Amino acid sequence: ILSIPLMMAAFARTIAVINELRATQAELEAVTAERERSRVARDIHDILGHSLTVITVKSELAARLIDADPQRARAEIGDVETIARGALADVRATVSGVRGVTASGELAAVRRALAAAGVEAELPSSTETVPMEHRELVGWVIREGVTNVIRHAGASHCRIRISEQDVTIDDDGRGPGTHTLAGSTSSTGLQGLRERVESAGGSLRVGTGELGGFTLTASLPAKATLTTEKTGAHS
Amino acid sequence: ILSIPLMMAAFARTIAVINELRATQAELEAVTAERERSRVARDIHDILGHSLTVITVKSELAARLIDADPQRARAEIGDVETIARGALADVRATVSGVRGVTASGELAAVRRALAAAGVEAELPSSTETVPMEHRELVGWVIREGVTNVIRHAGASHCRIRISEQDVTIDDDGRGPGTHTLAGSTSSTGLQGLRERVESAGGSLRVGTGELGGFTLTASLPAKATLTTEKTGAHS
Amino acid sequence: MIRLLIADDQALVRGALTALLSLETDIEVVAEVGRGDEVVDAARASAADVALLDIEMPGIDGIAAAAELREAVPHCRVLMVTTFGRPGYLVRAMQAGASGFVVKDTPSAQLADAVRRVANGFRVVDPSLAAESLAQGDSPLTER
Ligand SMILES: Nc1ncnc2c1ncn2[C@@H]1O[C@H](COP(=O)(O)OP(=O)(O)OP(=O)(O)O)[C@@H](O)[C@H]1O
Ligand SMILES: Nc1ncnc2c1ncn2[C@@H]1O[C@H](COP(=O)(O)OP(=O)(O)OP(=O)(O)O)[C@@H](O)[C@H]1O
Ligand SMILES: [Mg+2]
Ligand SMILES: [Mg+2]
Ligand SMILES: [Mg+2]
Repeated sequence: ILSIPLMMAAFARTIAVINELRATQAELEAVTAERERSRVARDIHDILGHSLTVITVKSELAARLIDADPQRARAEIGDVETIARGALADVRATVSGVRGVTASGELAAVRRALAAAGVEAELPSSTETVPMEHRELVGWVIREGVTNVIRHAGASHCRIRISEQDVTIDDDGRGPGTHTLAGSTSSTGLQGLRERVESAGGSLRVGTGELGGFTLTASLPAKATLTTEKTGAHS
Repeated sequence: ILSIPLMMAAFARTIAVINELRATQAELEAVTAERERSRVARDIHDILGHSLTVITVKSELAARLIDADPQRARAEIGDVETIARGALADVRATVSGVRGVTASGELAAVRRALAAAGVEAELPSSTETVPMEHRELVGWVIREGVTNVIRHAGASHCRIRISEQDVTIDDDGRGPGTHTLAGSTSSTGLQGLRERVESAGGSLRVGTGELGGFTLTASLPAKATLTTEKTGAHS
Repeated sequence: MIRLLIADDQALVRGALTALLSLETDIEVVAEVGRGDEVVDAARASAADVALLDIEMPGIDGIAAAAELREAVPHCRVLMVTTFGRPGYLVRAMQAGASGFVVKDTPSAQLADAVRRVANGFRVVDPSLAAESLAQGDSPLTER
């Protein structure tokens, strides 16, 4: 009832489909490689571009100040060293397959995640003001805070602010419910984060924030700060 | 003469093949992405890890010299600025996929770096014995090997020897620890280098060397003996 | 004396650029801001002649700030600075009315020179940024 020609046509079709898929595979491979390359590049660029820029301008400033204000020059050089060490840690975290948690790495990751979730992001451009010993902790805060914004907030805007003393994550979503932190047994994110922050000597607060939604602030124990103000050479 | 069941089987087979190809496609995509990610990451590590290490060493040195020898401090901080700007250029180049590593370029760079770190250097005066096709690879070996000497060895002397078949970097520092290459998650330098060398057909060895410290040898694949086309201008 | 406004959200860079450019005898930094949406008010209040604008900033980005500034305070010229040139930045900045575009790590002597040239009504485009921008497929700048 079915003819041999029809049968042949069916097999021919199989082969055509296979060849087609093979061809698109090569193409796919190239596209994937390219996409991944630009993704990594974008991360690296976000993470290191800022640090290297600060190193460049601060070292130039230090050189100019050596005679006029050796004290300030020394401070700038000290900053350069601190920032370079932090950047080195960032390079290692980015490179190692088991991706370590760092403030800068998480910042790059949540930038992508928020974009993918269609949430407008207002993020600091860099994390080098965070003292070295708090970078991992700040990374955890960013990771958990933004994961929650994406999962629970129903927000259209998310803002992260980082200073030497604290990190705050705000959104414009539905805000904390009555049950938040009351300890649903399946909710361990914020509890775990609180323990982490407190064991580092800091504290964690949640509540309703300036943007009308949820706010999460981790305060960090104080530490020496980097030089941000302008030169005192003339004063 | 051909039955409908047979016909059906043929179609079923088509669909099975297509599904199979789809599945391997997803896998292929993941593998490709991963491979590309580690390739870019390795480049970044090698390029920036080195620059950032030199920056930390030089800025520390500059801070110490500021009172005793402001002239020298200025020179060091000037180097920091130059290196940071170069590293930014490297990041830009990596992002756009262009970069150049050469044995001679790295040799010059590590000479400066070792001097800044106060490590006596015993370096070959040139790299022209290295076959052209291995010059980039030798550049990577020198870069990672010397970066490690500066960072880990606590050495006062570092020696590099280059022949047509291998490159060896020796130091008189503390030598390999029990953990070396045991795979600390944050150590990717030697692992990445090994992959690079092996994928070029060579091999990498580390251990305790003639100078009493760490030794690193990369053996290069012998040049094909039946060379039909000669690239080099020399013998 | 050229009155300069510096807008960059990265406080460490802003502070160092301010200190560096203040060392120039003919440049005075009259305002510093860390957000794009504070640029116009600060430029007006400080009567700035030139605004040095970073691109990626909270509030509005530097390119949008440049457009607002050219509209609201036409006398103030714009020099864009950026860490890297992403596709489209250069062309969009020029369309927004910027007079110059350079990388942020430009040596300070050259940066000061760029500020002077922009203040005097010239255009300044970093050749490496122009090249990068071209490599990424932007159409070349049309000079008009
Ligand atoms: N940004 C937010 N907006 C609204 N509700 C939030 C937000 N962040 C947290 N919540 C509420 O607080 C609860 C506790 O958060 P928590 O992170 O501890 O747990 P979880 O996210 O539910 O689970 P997990 O253990 O996977 O983190 C959430 O279930 C949610 O109801
Ligand atoms: N010249 C050396 N002297 C002493 N120990 C060394 C030397 N070179 C390497 N090591 C040891 O081997 C380990 C692995 O080196 P590897 O280059 O893989 O990683 P790393 O330098 O620690 O980090 P990175 O990933 O930035 O290179 C080092 O952590 C160090 O303990
Ligand atoms: Mg959670
Ligand atoms: Mg190493
Ligand atoms: Mg910025």
